[in-house]
Amino acid sequence: MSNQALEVFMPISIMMGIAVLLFIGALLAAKFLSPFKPNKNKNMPYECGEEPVGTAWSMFNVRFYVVGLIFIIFDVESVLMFPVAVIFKKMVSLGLGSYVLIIFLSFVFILISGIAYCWKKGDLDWVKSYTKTSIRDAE
Amino acid sequence: MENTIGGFFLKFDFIKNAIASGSSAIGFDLTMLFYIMMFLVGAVAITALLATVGGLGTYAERKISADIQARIGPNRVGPFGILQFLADGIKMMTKEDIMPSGADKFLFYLAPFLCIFGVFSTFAVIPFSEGLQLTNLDIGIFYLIAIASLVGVGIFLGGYASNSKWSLLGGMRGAAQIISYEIPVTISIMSIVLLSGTLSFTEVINMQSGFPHNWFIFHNPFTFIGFFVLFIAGLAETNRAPFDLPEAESELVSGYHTEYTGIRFGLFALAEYIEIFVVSGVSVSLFLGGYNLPGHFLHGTLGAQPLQFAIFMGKTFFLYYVVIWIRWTFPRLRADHLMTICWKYLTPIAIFNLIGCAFWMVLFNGKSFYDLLMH
Amino acid sequence: MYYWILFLTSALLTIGSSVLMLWTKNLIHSCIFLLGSLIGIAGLYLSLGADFVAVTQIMVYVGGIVILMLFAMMLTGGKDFVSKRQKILDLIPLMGNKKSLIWASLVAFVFLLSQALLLMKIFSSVKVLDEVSAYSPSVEKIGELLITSHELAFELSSVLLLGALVGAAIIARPKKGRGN
Amino acid sequence: MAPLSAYLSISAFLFVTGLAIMIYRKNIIAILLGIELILNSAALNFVAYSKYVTGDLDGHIFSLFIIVVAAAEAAVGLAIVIRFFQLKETIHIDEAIELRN
Repeated sequence: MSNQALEVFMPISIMMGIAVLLFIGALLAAKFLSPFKPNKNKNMPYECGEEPVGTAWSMFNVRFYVVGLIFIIFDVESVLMFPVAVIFKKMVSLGLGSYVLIIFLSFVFILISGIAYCWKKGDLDWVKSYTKTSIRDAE
Repeated sequence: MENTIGGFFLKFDFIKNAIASGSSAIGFDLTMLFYIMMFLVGAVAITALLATVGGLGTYAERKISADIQARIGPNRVGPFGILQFLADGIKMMTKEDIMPSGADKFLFYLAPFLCIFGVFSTFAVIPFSEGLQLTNLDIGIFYLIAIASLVGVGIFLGGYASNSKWSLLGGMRGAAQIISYEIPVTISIMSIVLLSGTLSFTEVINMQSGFPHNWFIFHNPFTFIGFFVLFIAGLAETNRAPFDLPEAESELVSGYHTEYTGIRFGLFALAEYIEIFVVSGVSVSLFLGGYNLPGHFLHGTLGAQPLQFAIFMGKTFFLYYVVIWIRWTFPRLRADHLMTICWKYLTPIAIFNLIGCAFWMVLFNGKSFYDLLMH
Repeated sequence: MYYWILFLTSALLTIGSSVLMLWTKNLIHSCIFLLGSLIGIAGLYLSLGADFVAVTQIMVYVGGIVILMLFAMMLTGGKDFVSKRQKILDLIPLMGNKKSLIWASLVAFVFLLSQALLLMKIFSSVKVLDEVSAYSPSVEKIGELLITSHELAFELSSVLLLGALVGAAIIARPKKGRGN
Repeated sequence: MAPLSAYLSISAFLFVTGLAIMIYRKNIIAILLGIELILNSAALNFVAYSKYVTGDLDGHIFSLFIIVVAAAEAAVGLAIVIRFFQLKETIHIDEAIELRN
């Protein structure tokens, strides 16, 4: 068998399977044990006892997107940094420490300059910055 | 295959001989069957452990909070109320499962599933003891970070599918918070990877051979800060107080699981309590020496397994206690402060730690602070 | 044995989710089926022995891109995404009537056939290895490749990401004076 | 092991589905979803070829960079979609006709 060693991943599949089974089992058990008597008032989305007005969706602020954007850039960069971090120790023991340090630091430095830009422009602020700039513009 | 739970037990001669004689008696190789059996037994054992941990987590939470607030807490079911979690579980099973009108049925079912799935999948790599680690992947740490991010999707969908304004706000906040705090967690873990040169949990643990001065938390000043960054950010990833903005009772009713009742709410709660365990376990494994007995005492023997398991659980439950303690002591943060802490404090500190660790590796050849002091 | 289970489940998940993604009318469901498809592709990577790429796929897509897409959907319309099913011809924006559609598909067929005949030679000259190498952990090798022969791409990708971050932040940022 | 052609057919199927989604849907975000599928089918091909034909890890590296580019593409593309929605109040692709004629 050429794929003998691939089986180290088998426990992951088994744990995933157990999660699926647990979920289905819990839902089935609850289905048999619990009552089911829906009515209109019970099924109404909770809005502190009032009748719900309109759809649930409301306009969200674009800052949610900006947070997601910065996150995804960091995420991808960390993915690329992990393999280099793994061989860092080996390279140091081979005497190539400064070479790999320079590569690593230049990569991190570009990452930092990105976050520094966003910080300066106020993308990292959750509330204040936009109103601040607009007040300054109005003056 | 040597790196799995089955491989660990096959190192002992009497098990090996038993399998060899069994194989010759039956006529085909039983080794593979033994591996699969060990995987199944281990997985079921860990699942049972997790259900207990999740249940006892709720009990401990109520008991400790009662202690902090000078109350008695649950004391009716069983001695000291310790069977309270069973009663809670049965109650959740027998409650009606309400689906709000206008809800997205498919996603409403899928959301708790994604949370449970993401949390349970991490346990394939968490090392409880030398033997009781289902598989020691070469990319175990990376896998754990990746698969845990499914929880964010689950929380977002839970908020979206409910067709309720509170839920949607809570879900959006929850997803934003989880993805933000994943950055400091990832970068803190990366500084440990830098020092240890591996992504496998077992090797990281074996480098911290038991005595506290060998632990990575005391390796150098940067890792000492890194541990707290990891712990605080991990706490925020579990959506618990003081970072429980997504489910803030006083502003969002109950956040993304406002509309969830019965067993599906129970699954969300179970996922949350198990996730605390995951965060504590990862912090213990990476920074606090993991399951190691002092000085590799009895390393690699069968008799050491219960001891190692006890040590790991002891350290993990200590951190679990700290998490609950923090929840009932600190007030909730404001939404903008939450993001400020993440992006303006924790992330820059984590990057600083990473650079510091890189320089430490090159300048001191990866020796720990203690080694430099002694020699 | 395990290889076949992994391969078949992943392939089924990938193909099934991508079909459902095309079929469903709801955009958010479509995004969730994309999630299933991506996880299936991660399983296929794993079955090919590319463990690091598989985990990267889960980390970047599941944790990042899918959540980003869900955010963008919430920012641009929420529940209005359930679209009506259209007639087949309306779906093809450039070919409004039947005649042009038939001619275009004929031309496309002939073009594809000639292409296939040309490319067949190249594809048949590709030699598949006799003995496929067994799975072995790939992180360290990928790390070595990243800082040796692919070092320029490694550094340039960080510049690309910086550009994407700055550009997207500028585009998405609310304009000054327009209150929120 | 499954033959190389099995992986190639899955990848071709993904490519066609992604293309069909790009044609079928008029929503810009749905089109971006289709692009993700297409990029993934390319990355799958790279890994399959590196396993079956070359036997080294260059295909893995290439897939990694495809994922990196896909992330950057999604980030910028979605930012453009959001800006477009702020201007037009819709994300229907047929509304983007400023440059026509």
